[in-house]
This record gives sequence, C-alpha cells and structure tokens, in this order.
Amino acid sequence: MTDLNMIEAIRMALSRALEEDPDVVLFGEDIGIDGGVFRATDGLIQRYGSARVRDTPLSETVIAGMAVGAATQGLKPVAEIQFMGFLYSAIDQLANHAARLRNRTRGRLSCPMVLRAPFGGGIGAPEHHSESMEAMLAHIPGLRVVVPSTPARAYGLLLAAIQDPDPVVFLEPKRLYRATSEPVVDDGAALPIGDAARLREGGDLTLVSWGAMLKETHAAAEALAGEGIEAEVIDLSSLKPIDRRTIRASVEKTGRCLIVHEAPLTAGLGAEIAADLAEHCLTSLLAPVRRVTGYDTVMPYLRLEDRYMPSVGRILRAAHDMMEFA
Amino acid sequence: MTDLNMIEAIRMALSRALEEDPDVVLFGEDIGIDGGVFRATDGLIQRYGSARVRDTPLSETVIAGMAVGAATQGLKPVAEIQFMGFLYSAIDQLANHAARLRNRTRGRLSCPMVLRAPFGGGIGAPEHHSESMEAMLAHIPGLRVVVPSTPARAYGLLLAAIQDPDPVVFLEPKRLYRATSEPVVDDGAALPIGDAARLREGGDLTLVSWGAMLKETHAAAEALAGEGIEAEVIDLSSLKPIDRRTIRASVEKTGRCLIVHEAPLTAGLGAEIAADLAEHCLTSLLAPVRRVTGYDTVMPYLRLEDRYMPSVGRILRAAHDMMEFA
Amino acid sequence: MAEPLVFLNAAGACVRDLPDFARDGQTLKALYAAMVRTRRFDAKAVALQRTGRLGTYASSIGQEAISVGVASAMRAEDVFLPSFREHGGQLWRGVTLEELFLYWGGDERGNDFGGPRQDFPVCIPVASQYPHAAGVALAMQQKGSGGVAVAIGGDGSTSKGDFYEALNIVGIWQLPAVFVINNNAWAISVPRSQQSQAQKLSDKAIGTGLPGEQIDGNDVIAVRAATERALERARAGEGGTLIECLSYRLGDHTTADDASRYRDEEEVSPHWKEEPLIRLRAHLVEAHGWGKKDEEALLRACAEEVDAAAETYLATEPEPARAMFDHLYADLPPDIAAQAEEARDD
Amino acid sequence: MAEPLVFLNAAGACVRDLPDFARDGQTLKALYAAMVRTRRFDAKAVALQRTGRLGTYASSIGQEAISVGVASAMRAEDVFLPSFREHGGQLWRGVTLEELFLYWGGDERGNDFGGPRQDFPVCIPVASQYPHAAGVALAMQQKGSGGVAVAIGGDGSTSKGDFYEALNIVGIWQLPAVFVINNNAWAISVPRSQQSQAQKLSDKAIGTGLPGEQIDGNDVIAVRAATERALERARAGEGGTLIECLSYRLGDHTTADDASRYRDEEEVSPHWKEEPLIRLRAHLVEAHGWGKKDEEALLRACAEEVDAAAETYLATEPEPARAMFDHLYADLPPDIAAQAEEARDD
Ligand SMILES: Cc1ncc(C[n+]2csc(CCOP(=O)(O)OP(=O)(O)O)c2C)c(N)n1
Ligand SMILES: Cc1ncc(C[n+]2csc(CCOP(=O)(O)OP(=O)(O)O)c2C)c(N)n1
Ligand SMILES: [Mg+2]
Ligand SMILES: [Mg+2]
Repeated sequence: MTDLNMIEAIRMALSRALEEDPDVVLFGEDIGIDGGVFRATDGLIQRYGSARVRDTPLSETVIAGMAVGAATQGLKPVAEIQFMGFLYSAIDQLANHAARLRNRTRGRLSCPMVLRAPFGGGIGAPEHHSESMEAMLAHIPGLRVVVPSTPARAYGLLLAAIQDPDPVVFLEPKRLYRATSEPVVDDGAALPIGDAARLREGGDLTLVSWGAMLKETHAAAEALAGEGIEAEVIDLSSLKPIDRRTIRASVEKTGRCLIVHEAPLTAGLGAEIAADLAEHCLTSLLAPVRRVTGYDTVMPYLRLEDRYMPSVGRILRAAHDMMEFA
Repeated sequence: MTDLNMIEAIRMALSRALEEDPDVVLFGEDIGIDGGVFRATDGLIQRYGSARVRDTPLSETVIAGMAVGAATQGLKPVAEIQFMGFLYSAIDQLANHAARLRNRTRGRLSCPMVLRAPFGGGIGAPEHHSESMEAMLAHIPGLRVVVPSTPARAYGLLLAAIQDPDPVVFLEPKRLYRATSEPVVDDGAALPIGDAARLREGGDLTLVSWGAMLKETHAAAEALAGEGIEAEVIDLSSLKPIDRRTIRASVEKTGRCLIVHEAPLTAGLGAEIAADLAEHCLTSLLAPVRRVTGYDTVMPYLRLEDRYMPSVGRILRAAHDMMEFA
Repeated sequence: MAEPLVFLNAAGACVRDLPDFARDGQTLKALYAAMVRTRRFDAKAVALQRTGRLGTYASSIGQEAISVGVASAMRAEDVFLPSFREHGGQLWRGVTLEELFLYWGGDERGNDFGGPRQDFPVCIPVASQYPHAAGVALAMQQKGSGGVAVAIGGDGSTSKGDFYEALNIVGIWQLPAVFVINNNAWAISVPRSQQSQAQKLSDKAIGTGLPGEQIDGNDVIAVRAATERALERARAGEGGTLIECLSYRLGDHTTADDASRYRDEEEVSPHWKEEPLIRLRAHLVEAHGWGKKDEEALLRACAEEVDAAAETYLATEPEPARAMFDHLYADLPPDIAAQAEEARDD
Repeated sequence: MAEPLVFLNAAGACVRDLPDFARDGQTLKALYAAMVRTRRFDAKAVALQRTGRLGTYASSIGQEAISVGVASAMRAEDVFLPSFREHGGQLWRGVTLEELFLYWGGDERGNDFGGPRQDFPVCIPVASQYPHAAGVALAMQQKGSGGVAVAIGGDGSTSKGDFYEALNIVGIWQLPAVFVINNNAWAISVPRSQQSQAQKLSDKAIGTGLPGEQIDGNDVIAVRAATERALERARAGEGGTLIECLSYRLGDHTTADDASRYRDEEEVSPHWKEEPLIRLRAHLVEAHGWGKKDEEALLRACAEEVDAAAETYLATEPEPARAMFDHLYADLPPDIAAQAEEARDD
C-alpha cells in the first residue's frame, strides 16, 4: 500500500480495469504516448498496447459517439475529454443517445461507457480550461455523474463507473490531482455510486460539497470547530443520482444546510439540494438554506481567478449568518 | 388589431424586425421557401428576399457559430434551431463564445444574437422532438433565456430579444403555437426581458410556471378557486435572469409556492426557484415548496407522452397537500 | 467525372455485365419482393397516420433500392445503423412489420427487435448515427468479429460535423465501417445544391482518405454490388468506404410535411420514371419470366401481411406509465423509483 | 500530387519567379522584421512563464511565416480570427505587445485591442473560430463591406466538425472567407498522420466544392502570395479558399507540454534548417544587401521593445474583482449585480 495522489489513483484504477477486463478500451486526445495532458494514462499504452489505449483525432463529438457505439457491442469504453470546457460538443451524444439507448430499446441495447473529464478551476489554466458545468449533465435523465474528492475515492468510484451497466460521466477535480496523497489499496474494490460520504460529523450545521471545493469546505469546518460550531461535512460524490436521504438525515439533525460549489449559482446543482430540503425538511430548518458558489459570471482569466473561487471566508460568513439566524 | 395565435405573433415580430432594422438576418433549416416547419417564417423570404431569410445546410454548430460571428460585425442574426432536441450541438458556441464574448473582450466585441427554438412536448412529435432542457441554458453565465406564454407576450418578448444587446435564447412552447389566439397589436413595442408576469392574483398559494405548462397551471388555479383557494399565477417569462423579486414578493404574501415545469425534476429550473425561496423567504413559508415537473426519465414516445406531462391532477394534489400542511 | 455505377437503367435494360448474384432469378425476385413489401408498408403507414392511428411518418417511396440493396449485401453479424427512412433495410434484416408499426406508432417496444438484436434503432438526430457506427466498428475490430458497421443517412446528414468526424476516424483507424448516403435530392425543403457545393457527396471521402463512390441508388443491383465490395474491403481489414446512392424523394419529407410548398410537380414527375421498382420488374419480366400472376400474387401477399401486422399493432395495448422507468437504468435509483410510483398513480 | 507552392527554398534560393511584392526589399524587410519581433516575443513569453510571471503559453517558434504572411496580405477592414498560435499575425495587424502579454498573463484587457477593433481574440476551443469566420463573412457579404474573414487553425483543428460545417457553408453561400491551416505536423502529441488519412489537409476543401491549396508555410512569400490570391477571389465575390501551410512545431505544444515524451529530437532537428527566418534572411542578404549591422540593429530593437512591453505588462495592476461583472452583459441583471458587490468585498 502506497501513498498516491489522485492522478496516480485514477491511473491505477484504469490500469486495473484494463488488466481485469479485456473489453475495456481507453480513447481520447493525447492519452497514448503522451499519457494524457495530466498523465492519467501515463504508461498505459506501453503496458496494454495501442489497440486498447488509443489516441483519437481532435474530435469530441466522435469521441462521445464512438463510445456509445462501442458500448452497445460489448466493449467498455472509457473515453476522455481533455477538459470539461470541450465537453459541450459531446453533450448531444450523451443526452440524445448514451443516456437513453437502454430505455428506447426497452433494454435491448445498453451503453456502459465512461466519459472522464477534468473539471474546475484553481490551477491558473487558460480560458475554457476551468469550467464546472456538472449541473447541465446532472439534468440529463439516464446518466450518472460522479465526482471523487480524494485519491482513494477516485480509485473506487472510477472502478464503479467502469463496472456500471449504464453511462457514467466521471468528473475529475483537477485542482486535487496532485494536491494530496493518501494510502490507496489496489484491491479492485469499487465504491458504490449514488452514496454520499459523510466526511465529518457535527450537529450544528451541514456542509454539502463535492470535488475540489471540499478543501475550502473542510477548512471552514475546522475554523468553525475552533469557535465551537460542529459542522457535518458531506461529500456528495454522486451528482446524479443524488443521495437525498443522507443529506436530509443530516439536515434533520443539524437544521442548517450550506452548499458549496464552484459552478455558477443559478441553476447550479446546489439549487437541487436546497430545493429538496425546501420540500422535504422544511420543518427541520432552523435557518435559510444557503449556497456559497461561483458567481453567475464567466470564470475569469488567471489574474482574477482566485476572486471567483468560493473562499473559506465566504463560507464562514454564510455559516455565521446561519448560526445567528433567528 | 387582429386575433393571432402564437406562431402568427412570432412571424409578425420577425417581420417587423426585418422591416425596421436592415441588419436583422434570419437563418436556419427550412426557414426560407418552406417558411419553417412550424411556419414561423412563412412568407418572409418572399417579402425580404433570400439574402435576409436564409436556408442553412443541416449544421447546427455552424448555425450557432455563424450567428456569433455575424453578431460581432453589426448584423442582428435571428437563427433558428428546428427543435430543441437538436440544440445540443449549438451549446458549445453558446457557452464558450456567445455568452462570453463581451466579457472576454472587455466590451470590445458583443454578440447581439437570438437563437430561436421550439421546445417542449405534448404534440405527439417523434422522439427527440419534445425536449425541455431550458435549465441547461439558464446555467450559462452571459446568456438570456426567454419563454413566452401567449401570442402577445411572444410578440413583445421576441422583439425585445432581437433588440437586446446580448445573446438571447428564445424558446417557443410549441404546444402553444396554435393553441389559442388573442389580439396582438403590431406596434413594435418590446416587453422587458427579466420581468416575470403575474397572470392571476391570489393570496393563498403562488404557482410559478412558464411556457406551455401555464395551461395546466391556469386550469389548476381555476379548480382551486372553485374550492375557495386563491392561487397567484406567475409566468416566469425570463428564465435567465430570473425575476426573483416578483416571486419572493408573491411568496411572502401567500406563504406557499408550487413550481410547475415540464422538464425533468432533478436540476431543473424549478430547483433554482425553490432554492431561492429556501434562502430568502424561509420565514414566510407556511408549507414546503413543491415542484410538479416532468419525471427524471426520457420523454416517452407518443403513446405514453401524456403520462409524462405534468397533469392538472398532479398540480392539484400537490396544492392540496400544501394547503393542508401544518 | 465518372458516371454513377448502374447496371439496370431506368427502362430496365442492362447497361453493364451483371454481377454474379444478379444473374440469379431467385435473388432478384427476393430483392424485388422486399422492395414491394416496403412500399406496401409505407403506404399503410401513411394511411394510418392520416387517420390518426400512427405518429409522424417518413415514407421511403422511391428509395427502396437503397436500404434493401445495402441490407441484402450484409451478413447477420454485421450491424445496421439506419436513419429514419430505411424501413426496407430494417425489414430485410429481420425487424418485423409489427415492430416498425409500433415504433412509428410511438411505442418504444418497436425498438426491441426480436430479430437483429445488435442493430441500432432508427436514428432521428441527423448524422448522429455515424459516430455510433465508428464505435460499433471499433468493437468489431477489437474483438475480431469479422463484422462490419453499416450506417445510412441522407444527403442532408453529410452537412453535419458528426458525419465528417466519424468518417475521418474510420479512415485513421481503418475501421470496418461503410457509410451509405441516401441522396434523395432533398433535406426537407433544402435541395441538394444548397446542402453542399461538392460536385458529388461521395467526394467528401477524399478529405478523409477513404474511397468514395457514387452510384445509381435506384438500381438495387448497383447498390448491392457496391455495398458488397465495400463490405469485402472492410472484412479484409482494408477499412471504410463511403457510398453515395443517387435517388429521389418522391413523397413528402414526412407526413408532417407538404412538399408542394417548396418544389414543383414538374420537378418531381420525371423521377417517377426512374424509381427502382419499375426497372427491376421490367428486367424480371424480360429475363426471369416474371408474369402478371406473379406480380399480383406478390402484391396480394404483401398487402395481407402488412394489413395483418397493422391490425396486430393497433390491437397492442400501450404500455403502462411505469414502463417509462423500467429500462431507464439497469438499477433505478431510489428517488426515481419514487417517481415511477407517482406516474403509475397519476 | 502537386508540389506545395514555394518561392524561397530552405536555403533561401528562389525556386520560382517572385511575385511583385516580393521584389521590393522594403516589403521583405518588413516581413522579416515582423517574424523576428514575433520570435522575440515568443522567447520572452516563455521566459516569463518559466519564472511564474505569465500563464500557460503557446509558442509559435518556427511558424512565424504563416501568420505574418497571412496578416500582411490582409487589409485593415478584413477580420482576423486566430487560434492561439498566431501571435505574429496579431502583431502585424496592430495588436500591441502589451496586449498580448496581458492576454497570456491572464488578463482579459489583453483582448480589448486598441488596434484591429473587429478582430477576434485568440480562440482556445479548437476549430470554433471557423463558424465565427463564416458569420463574419456573412456580415461582410450582407453589408457589401468588401472585407474578408480570415481564420487560422492548426492541423488538429481540421478534425473537428466545426471546421467542416463552416467550410461547407462558406462554399454554399460563396462567403468571403479564407481558412488557413497552420499544419505544424503535431496536435499536442498526435502527429498529422493520426489526425487524418487525407493525403493533404487542403484536400478537405474538395468535399465542400472550394479550392484548396497546399503551400510551404515556412516561406512567407508563398504564404502571402497564396493569401493575396484567396483574398482577391473573395473580394471579387468568388467565395472562399482553404490554404494549408506546411510548417513544423519546433517547440513544445505549450509551456505546459513536454514534447520529448512523444517525439524524438532526431525528428525535430532537420526542421530547424527549414524554419522561415533563415531562408528569408539568406535571401535578404543576397538580394537586398541585408548586413550584419542591420540584423543586429533589428534584434536589438525587438529585444528592447519586447522587454519594455513586458515591463509595462508586469507593472499593470490586475483589475478589481468587480471587473468580472462589468462586461458580462450590457445591463447587468439585478441579482448578478448583488453578486458583484459580494465579490468586491470578499
Ligand atoms: C440534427 C438534426 N437537425 C435537424 C433535424 C430535423 N430534420 C429531420 S429530417 C431533416 C432533413 C434530413 O435530410 P436528409 O439527411 O437528406 O434525409 P432525408 O429526410 O432526405 O431522408 C431535418 C432537418 C434533425 N432530425 N436532426
Ligand atoms: C475542442 C478542443 N479540444 C481540445 C482542446 C485541447 N487542445 C488545445 S490545443 C490542442 C491541439 C491543437 O492542435 P492543432 O490544431 O494542430 O494546433 P497546434 O497546437 O498544433 O497549433 C488540443 C487538443 C481544445 N483546446 N479544444
Ligand atoms: Mg435527403
Ligand atoms: Mg498542429
């Protein structure tokens, strides 16, 4: 058991899947000899050959559509979109085909594909390289959307995504790729998709987040603990389906929910969580449900990027407001 | 002043815009001699010529992208996507370019384009012809998204969209195209974008909806009135930006909010409205915020389509639950 | 510019040595019967739609040779990825008339073919089937199955980026895929000339390094011969082919369309002389003793079979509301399962 | 297969009669100076990035002739739509060094060119500039402005559907647009051979009915001559052109890339002999009395100018947080205005 960062954990999961299942095929731009622009596939073409780890031309529509076609015929395509900002061209295939093939053929054909894409900001990348548009995907019936928050969870959730009989979009918070390391066992064990993870227990306030923003969320929880406010931290993990039960149970206990995400506020996925609570936990709520999110503007270029990303300060201010609400 | 149905009102607005502004150009598939598959542009090519009313090849990406390019150079493109199910290929241009060109050039270039698309179900169309994915668009910073609910509002809002200095997606509830007629004055008067319309006053319950679902929403309000429950009906009209003030003011009065839309529940736009209330109107709420929406499944083919569309019965059941909540 | 490949001209005369399969009367009669059956299905479907008993329908009248010719060249283990106007090919492959009626009648069970289990259902978003075909071909290449993916789309479909991206990757990866263009001269109201300035749509192969061929799509023999060659190349590991079949849309785009708004009867009528049934019948009469009785028997058999299938379709109860959810996921997430309950009770 | 158009070969010898503009020493010196200036900017930008004072940067080293040649053929009223590797063309058009530094330094003000006000900023989503160019050309056609839209993209960009859809409509509508491919043989780690099986990328024009031409993109004279011809055609109402410029990416893809992972030095080194500056300098020396002093003076002037611009850039304060919102809409909706306040105070 070694300490791995998230990119290494992802690579280990991909390697394991290639090893165990001859039907697993990887394709995408620069995933072969270059090993992917973030090195998620480093070494895999050498190990598994260029038939199973394939560089595509620069064609996102065909990357997604080819995954659909291949998945119907018994392959398990794990395709990569190099950055989420270039995933828009793949949405047609995701929404119109991948997500509905099983349904429209009444189970005759299915689409067990995975589409991986790094997402989110905070690494000072060029424009269009820092998008967080997960809410758009989470709205598409028939998809699953997963976001890991730690190396070990990335390993287990990616294996789960590959084993899933239906299409899964696997969004990788690139700010976390090399942020921290932790022990990851290469045991081939998948984590269940659809379950949120309670990362910290607390009775005063529920903080819900996913991916890279859990960093700021944890920091805020720490700071709050220093003030005697015990926050429960929930890693949503699966953005579709959402583990509504876990969130409701937590909020029924704490009476307060603050959702943190990097994507713009309006019609972001935080809205779905808040709406679910407004319907199902109204009488438990001791304070307004708050969202600390990216602003409803375009992710700025790098000089202002930090001013866009939700800060620990903003989370704390919202939390304090909520604690003081009466 | 004549009675017009919505498609006629849209045509009148398009004709007016072509008449008044030589920079207005229409393009899309089959909008020329065929007059559009719903006849929205019927007669316009004869009147304004094939340079200003143009049939495109079958290329949604270029329809959207060409609108962006043309808009930056002083044209006012009003482009049509034949059905919303084929708009996915245009999202890349909308999100990555149209919506951010003004911002990323710090105002040097702008993108005053309109993208029209019929949306929604209920007319027994083939698969992929009945989508309601407005929430995906409403999440994109820099866009405006508008949905009319009556012929007169369609006329005024479409003119507003064309006059708007920024990109507007104009979604036309096709179930309403020929559903009703009303007097529409061809006075060239634009309605403000961003304002919700209160279509009915009431003190017991706020019903928020948009587009075609206002039909069922109105019917439910009528039925409730028969029981002595006075519902306020709000036509959201502008899905981005959302007129949060009008909704909050209404809910502060009624204490109850029920949102009705045809799109799938999860991460639908109803979530944003409910979330806004959970944050800003918590203490006014006398009952959980409810959403009656399309299910989180693929719009079925026509035989089951009616079973998918939110029914008056479902709205009433939710409203009754809310009134009885204690 | 090379002339489009043709064996039987519009008058039914052989203008070129027939390929082997086309010297066999049985084979030709089977092709003829398949086209007649398709046309009968078309007529019935339009009639049902006109009387409110079917959804919007896209007739293939006049273009039967394309998908019948293509499908007849395929093997069972190949995979067919049709657009919405290729009923003939689906029927040849074993999709039943009932299934087609169900599909066009708005019932998803119509896609649950008893027959070619790996074939794709009709593709409505134009051109999006081509990337699928590339993926299917990738699976075949990877698994060494010897199969070939065969996609058909219209002239309009060649304007979409999907078509081009897919053709390009078929070229690079030498995938066993054949893309067939049903060039029926119209994409709803947009004529071929407004779809591209390419001299031939088959020229679109050049930019991807693939062979492209333009053929007479009203000659089922030419269609089958060209497809067979392309399939052989693909099976031999030599990669993909683009085949453009020239035909003409004799009818409206769909039952929701009124073609008289945008094209003159004068343009249409000469094409009636070129449609695929006349010429093959003439050849059958001349070369294979096809007689009036044969013709009548065939028409009668098709009519009976189609009518019976329509009756079965009409007698099929719609699914319960719950069916909207039954195949959404292999395992329905709990919150959606709750919605399924609500739908059942609504 | 026709040889790519070239006037000056790698050794700087004229292999063909020079076009008029290239007989003029002043013109050639201006082109040379522009390329040297671009290369100096490139070097400085890479240095700044390596020391943490610039964002990820895409060097154009070795490919200066393409965008300088293209831009030098354009008029002020034409519109340039560059990808991210066409600094030379932007500079020629009047974008300032400070603006380029600002852009690559992560400051949107770098796109607010004082100079070519209608030019597009750098396009990052590969190939999405081609549809824009079609739209710009549509506006020019419609307004009869006499302008032409000129887009540049890489070899990789030709695999995207956007490229193809845009080229196709340029063909149909005879739009005044020129698409230039900077074929530098690589798209990050993917070599040209894995991008398409087309013999030449310029062959991609055939499927859209447009003329396509492959030229030596290291010969600025060939680039300018081919672009001038294409612009004339466009201005004469004869429609669009595709020009493929053959060059080579001597450097890494960007500062975030390490090309040694996927290509050997042996492949790269011969290309250093073909790069565009050497050959033009040789020609200037031979035909226009360019001397060591001229060269030194030019290098010095470029260095000083670039260094000064870098200083100005580095001294430019970032915008306040509120700037994120200032140009989002012409009129900021009220709820977003509230967010702007929050951002200011955060
Ligand atoms: C991506 C997409 N855009 C638009 C449509 C609407 N539409 C359906 S068929 C059609 C024309 C298709 O023309 P063609 O490809 O020539 O096929 P044909 O109908 O002639 O068989 C259009 C525009 C669609 N189904 N998909
Ligand atoms: C649509 C899209 N997909 C992926 C990327 C990531 N990316 C940036 S540059 C590049 C390669 C571009 O190659 P080419 O077009 O040849 O241009 P070059 O970099 O060689 O100048 C890729 C894949 C992108 N920017 N846009
Ligand atoms: Mg057609
Ligand atoms: Mg390149």
